[in-house]
Amino acid sequence: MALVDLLLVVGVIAGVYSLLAIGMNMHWGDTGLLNFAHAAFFAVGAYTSAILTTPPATGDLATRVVGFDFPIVVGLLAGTALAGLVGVLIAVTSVRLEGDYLAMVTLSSAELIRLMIHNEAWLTTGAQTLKNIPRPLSGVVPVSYDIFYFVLVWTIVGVCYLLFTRLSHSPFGRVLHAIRENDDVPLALGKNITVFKLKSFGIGAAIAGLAGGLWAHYVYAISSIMFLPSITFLIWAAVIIGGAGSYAGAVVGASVIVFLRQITRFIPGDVPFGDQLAYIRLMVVGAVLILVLYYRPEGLLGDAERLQAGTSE
Amino acid sequence: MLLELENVVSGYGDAIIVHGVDMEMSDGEMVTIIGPNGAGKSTLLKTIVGVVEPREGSVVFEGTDLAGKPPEDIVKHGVCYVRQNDNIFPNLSVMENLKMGAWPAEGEDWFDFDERLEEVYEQFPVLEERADQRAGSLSGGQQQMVAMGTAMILDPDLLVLDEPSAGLAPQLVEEMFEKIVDINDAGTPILMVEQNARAALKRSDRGIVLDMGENRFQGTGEELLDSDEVAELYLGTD
Amino acid sequence: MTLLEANGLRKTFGGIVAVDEVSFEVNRKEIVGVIGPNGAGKSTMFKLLAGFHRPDEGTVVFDGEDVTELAPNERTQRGLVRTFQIAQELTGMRVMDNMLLAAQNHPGEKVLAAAANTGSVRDYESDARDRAEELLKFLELWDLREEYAGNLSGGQRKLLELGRALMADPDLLLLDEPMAGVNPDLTDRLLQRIMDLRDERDMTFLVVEHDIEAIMRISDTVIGMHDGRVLSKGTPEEVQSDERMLEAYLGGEV
Amino acid sequence: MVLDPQLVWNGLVVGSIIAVSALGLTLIFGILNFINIAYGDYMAAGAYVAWAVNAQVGLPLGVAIVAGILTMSVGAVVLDKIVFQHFRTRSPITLLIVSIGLAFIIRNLIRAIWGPSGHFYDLPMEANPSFLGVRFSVEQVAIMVVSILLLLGVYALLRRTRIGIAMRAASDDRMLSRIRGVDTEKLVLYVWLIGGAIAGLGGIMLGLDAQLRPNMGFTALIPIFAAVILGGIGDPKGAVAGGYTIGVAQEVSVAVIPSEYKFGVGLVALIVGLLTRPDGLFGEATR
Amino acid sequence: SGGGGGDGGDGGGGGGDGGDSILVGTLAPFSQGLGWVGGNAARGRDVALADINDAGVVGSEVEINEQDTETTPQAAVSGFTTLDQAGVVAMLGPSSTVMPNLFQPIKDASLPTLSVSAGTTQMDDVGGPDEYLWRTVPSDSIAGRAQGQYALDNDYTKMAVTYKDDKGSQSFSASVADYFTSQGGEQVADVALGVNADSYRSEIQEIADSGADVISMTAGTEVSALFMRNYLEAGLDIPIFIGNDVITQSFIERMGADAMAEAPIFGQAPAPGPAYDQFQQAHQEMHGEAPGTFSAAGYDAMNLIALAAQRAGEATRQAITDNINPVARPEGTEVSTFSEGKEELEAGNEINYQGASNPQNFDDDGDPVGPFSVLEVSGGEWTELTTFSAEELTA
Ligand SMILES: Nc1ncnc2c1ncn2[C@@H]1O[C@H](COP(=O)(O)OP(=O)(O)OP(=O)(O)O)[C@@H](O)[C@H]1O
Ligand SMILES: Nc1ncnc2c1ncn2[C@@H]1O[C@H](COP(=O)(O)OP(=O)(O)OP(=O)(O)O)[C@@H](O)[C@H]1O
Ligand SMILES: [Mg+2]
Ligand SMILES: [Mg+2]
Repeated sequence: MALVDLLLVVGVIAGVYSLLAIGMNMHWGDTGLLNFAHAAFFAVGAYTSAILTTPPATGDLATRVVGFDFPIVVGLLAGTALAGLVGVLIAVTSVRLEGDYLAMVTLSSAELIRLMIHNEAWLTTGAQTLKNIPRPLSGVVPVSYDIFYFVLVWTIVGVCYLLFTRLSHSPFGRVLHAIRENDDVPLALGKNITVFKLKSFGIGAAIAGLAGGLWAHYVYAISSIMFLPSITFLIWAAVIIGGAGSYAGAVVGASVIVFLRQITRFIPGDVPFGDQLAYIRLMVVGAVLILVLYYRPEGLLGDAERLQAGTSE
Repeated sequence: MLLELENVVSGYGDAIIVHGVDMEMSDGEMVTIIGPNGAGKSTLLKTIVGVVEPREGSVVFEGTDLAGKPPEDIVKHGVCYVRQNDNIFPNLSVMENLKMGAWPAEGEDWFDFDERLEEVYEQFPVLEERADQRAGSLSGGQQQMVAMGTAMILDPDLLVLDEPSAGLAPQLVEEMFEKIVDINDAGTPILMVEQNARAALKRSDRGIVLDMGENRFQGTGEELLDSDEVAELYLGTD
Repeated sequence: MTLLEANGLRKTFGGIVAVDEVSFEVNRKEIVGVIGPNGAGKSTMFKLLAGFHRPDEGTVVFDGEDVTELAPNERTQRGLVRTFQIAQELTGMRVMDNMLLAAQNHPGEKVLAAAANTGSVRDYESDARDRAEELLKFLELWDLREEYAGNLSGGQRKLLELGRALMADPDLLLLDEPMAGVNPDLTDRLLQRIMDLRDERDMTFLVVEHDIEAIMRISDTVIGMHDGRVLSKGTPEEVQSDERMLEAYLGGEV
Repeated sequence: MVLDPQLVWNGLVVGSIIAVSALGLTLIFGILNFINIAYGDYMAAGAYVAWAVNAQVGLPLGVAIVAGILTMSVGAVVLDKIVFQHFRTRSPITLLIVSIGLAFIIRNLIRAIWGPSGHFYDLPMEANPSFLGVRFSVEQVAIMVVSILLLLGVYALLRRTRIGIAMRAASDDRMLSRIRGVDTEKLVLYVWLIGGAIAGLGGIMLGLDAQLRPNMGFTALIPIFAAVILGGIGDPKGAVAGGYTIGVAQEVSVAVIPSEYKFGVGLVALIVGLLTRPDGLFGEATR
Repeated sequence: SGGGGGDGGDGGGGGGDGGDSILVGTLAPFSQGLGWVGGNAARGRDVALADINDAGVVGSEVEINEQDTETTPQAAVSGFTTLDQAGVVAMLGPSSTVMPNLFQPIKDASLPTLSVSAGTTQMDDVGGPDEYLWRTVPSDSIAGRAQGQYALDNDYTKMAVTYKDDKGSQSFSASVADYFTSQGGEQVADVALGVNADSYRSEIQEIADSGADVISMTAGTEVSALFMRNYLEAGLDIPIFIGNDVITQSFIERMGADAMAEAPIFGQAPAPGPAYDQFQQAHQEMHGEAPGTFSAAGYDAMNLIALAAQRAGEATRQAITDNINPVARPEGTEVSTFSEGKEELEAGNEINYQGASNPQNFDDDGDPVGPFSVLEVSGGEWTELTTFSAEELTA
């Protein structure tokens, strides 16, 4: 396997994370909503699509009685929609909460969803892995499958990037930005801020769901431990490193994080403390995160001027 | 000389707002700065009290150069400042706000909090009534009173006020100016920015007109009030 | 004739009665000044009218419709717009965007239309820009249009606050101390503008202001408040000469 | 259903640990205004230092506990100087991300030094005495007593002392408190000293009652945050009440719902609490 | 206990740098949930590696490229791809958590893989040369029977089953319970143990209240330790079975030998393979500690890879794949180290590798079947009470 193949696989992961970051950027960068439920939206998209496109499980420990064997497109679309819906449902209860409170409620909701996925085996296979998830057009594509999937994922990233950037610069985005800055003002100016927040939450969550579907159909099998809160934290890091408010930043931030983790895999085992390699790798990732934020407060592609506005006293 | 600014240049980020201001104040004086919105008045005050660091020049107060010192040090030199917006702690009670005003002096033997508190309450009785109310839930004018009370509680050597009368009812505006004059008469020098220019200049020893970050006119209060040019440009029709 | 009606409004916070039995009417094309000492309940009454607080008792009728149960944004959509006493600038948005935000019924605020960037969105947007330009020039903020609102001076923020409210093209504008901190020269021109808007655009104003001279100059009717109640109501001259008002508010001197 | 007293007691113990940890967190949260994800790892670090002194060096447990607390107290200040100080003027969310990075570093450092698997303090492993049908251990009683004392102390500190008022002022508006003459850097130092010590103590309690794991603090974070939020951010008495509520709810729930949903109970308590009492249990949240 | 991988410069190694050396991958959890597994397995592997590199495989040295799965499929996929790209000829390691994500990639890459820890029954019908997949630990479905049978033999009739709330433990517990109830026993409680809980007292209370006369508890080392602490505290006299994850010396040390001996605690583990004692000694010499769980499985996997290459005469993926079964299955001289095997092969004889963890006689799905023991602690050590033969368990 050549290096380019490795790059393709890592590229697919980066693409999926980019989609997650794009969704998160709509929440935080545009609307100022502290969403810590992203892993759950990712999971809902992945599980929905997986359940819809596989038959019920058979064999030992096969407790899943639900399964549909629908075409993959149906799964992806349904996963996207359901994740959006779950986003809206979580938001309905909690968007009126502020800042840290919203963060905690969303984080808790995400954990609840994960607990449910982990324990409702009839639907999700529970703690066991939901496996044999089909790959779209597998065996049909003329090029290597990784090339095909890489192009597929990045095309979707590209489309989403253009779409979300346009939304952000549109009058719709302007209202979201106003909510981010101070939601009393748009309220006084006739905007139904709750509806805007719900839309923002739903759209961002839907994209995370799409990312989940794309991921599930790439990795053959999913299990609940793939959707721990650490994914949410990672995406937060991606958005902040890339520069909150910038969709290009979200994509770059996600890619940087994925590639950074990959690069640390090449640290040779015979360095001093090689025994502790696994831990050192993760420490390096933590340190780089801090250093990037130190040297680029606004993130790689963020707007430094906006960050500074009104803060220099 | 109590306060001496020499060629003070300051601003935010890349923007220079105050372009080389010279200014003097002697002990006991009351000086008012007026000028259009955005002239740099607040910025100049912020520079004096250390909230904004001067790029150039010196700010000498009672013989010490304050330039570059942080605000928490400057207040210990006796310079108390009431800023234009957000000048109270909204989540603290009124009483706690007042206690914060006394921070640098509390525990010093020359300082008697209760006595000072009495004086503040005398001026702003509503503060006594609302002592335990969350300051953020007060009316706009009441908040302004909390801010003034907080700055006065220290009995400062120089009181720096950014638009103290903004948002006060006329009766209180009058009282506020009277009080400021009283404080001044009792020996506390006062440097303030006011949009209520006539009322302020009338009572001030001297006035300064700031425009585009430079001082355009200086003179006694009457001189400025009488100047046609100042009247036309900065005071509006009467 | 009657545009706004307040009927027996009452609002308490814990033990504090901020607004009590307040009733009055505002006619179309009228400028109504509200004066009263600090803490009289003016801003609270404003919030009741604009829907930022729910009254404990009483109703608000706007343009013949009972709006008491409506959210602030719904009132704004009906033409009842407020400003904030303490300017609420949108720090991280540019001055121009602050203004454009106020445009009402913008088709581009719908997700699908925004995504498609339809012709009607673009047309609406460019009209809005033209109006914003005119207002910003008037308020002397045009040169700052690309500045972030957080970088404005205190007075400039008040002006932007006013500009934004005007941009919403209200039938009734509730102004909470619009002149506080605005330099006298500009204040004069703002007052003139308010009168022009009434005359030319049939706008109605309810203005809280401590600048008594200004109030007297522009108001058709003045409401004097004290301790949460309406103490006096009438022409500027009547209110100005009302004994109780003099005592409570004007401090004898003017 | 009759509440099983044993389950309630179990819940009170877990609740005490959550409560103490939440107290330290709410203090730091209150003044520094950001969610410090590394807090859980401060707890773990404190617990491990105490373990090293106890089990590796062989000193008595009491000495080890003091050593763990002091190390984290000073450690929190040192980490502030090395890391957080450089981000003082940044937005809370940036600080949150920085703390994620720091958490990664600390947790993996613990693994590198003390290995990935767990440890117990050097305590005898035997059946606990029982009283009125409730089994309890001496450590558990100590944990409860300390948690209550700590609450009283911190409450008095914040409400009665001027330092406490200044802390709350600084959390409202840092620049304004500097204008009032408060040396906020010094204040921050105190907060880290106290908050770090409490974190260390919380971690040690957790280790005493349960076991030491490198991610022990991180996994305890969600209930701890839930307690802080449920109680109202910045309200120490709320944090403690929130801690007990969540602890008891979790443990008692085992009798009625499948135990795999035990964690969910605390989260549901949080969500319901927040939606019905957005200003915290006592309505005294500072934010 | 220490952390991860290779010793003395033979561990790790950058990608594909040796024309002379044979690159073998290790993809295992070195961090997060199952982080302890990777280190144990790698230490066992290194014991084999020392012997292999002394003797040389088809004239070359074996080098290791070690990748961490972080116990999550995400990281496992990029770790796998990294190994694939580096050009490893075989791979050992992955745990149940990530295996299903790798079935297809392993097949696509034709990369022979030997899991050293995945007991999950989800792998029962996957594996063998066509799928390039084996495991050196037996399936839970066989292991579970030993526990169930011993309980029945001792006249226990009401079993409470409790397990760490994750895939592997659940899989194991399910097979214990299935067997126990199929033979006439009754299951009276099914209690999942939250992975990161800080107390299992309430769960134990629930078990005690269920009227069970025996408990089967399956959980990794961390959860087991805390559960057993809470079990001991509670002073219950319901006998308990604990799983093979914790049948180690260090677990006894952690819980205290006396406490473990006094309480009615039974362990259940694969009976050590024929070569275990010799392996244990070598491990002790090399690492200064006794082997941990899955160390022997790591040792066996490494030996099997090297022997397969040796038999093929070349170290390619396909050659190794084709030769794993021939060197592992019966018929041929029994050998228990690489150097012995190499000698026999060079002498033109077929071999039958007898492992340290297990005889490693793979069935058609690449699973080993072997005997299981029930143990208890006495004299500070795990001591065998009885052993069920492979035949008894597969009957
Ligand atoms: N949210 C609140 N909680 C408690 N008290 C409040 C709240 N809002 C207003 N009040 C009280 O209600 C009274 C009326 O306040 P309001 O802001 O309406 O006064 P105002 O007339 O606008 O005064 P000003 O001219 O100073 O702005 C004041 O005593 C104030 O302290
Ligand atoms: N934090 C800041 N960052 C960047 N620019 C700022 C900041 N604060 C003020 N400015 C700019 O500096 C200029 C002067 O502001 P300043 O607040 O000193 O004006 P001012 O004279 O006090 O006006 P006003 O009477 O309206 O309060 C303004 O053009 C403003 O836009
Ligand atoms: Mg100003
Ligand atoms: Mg008001």
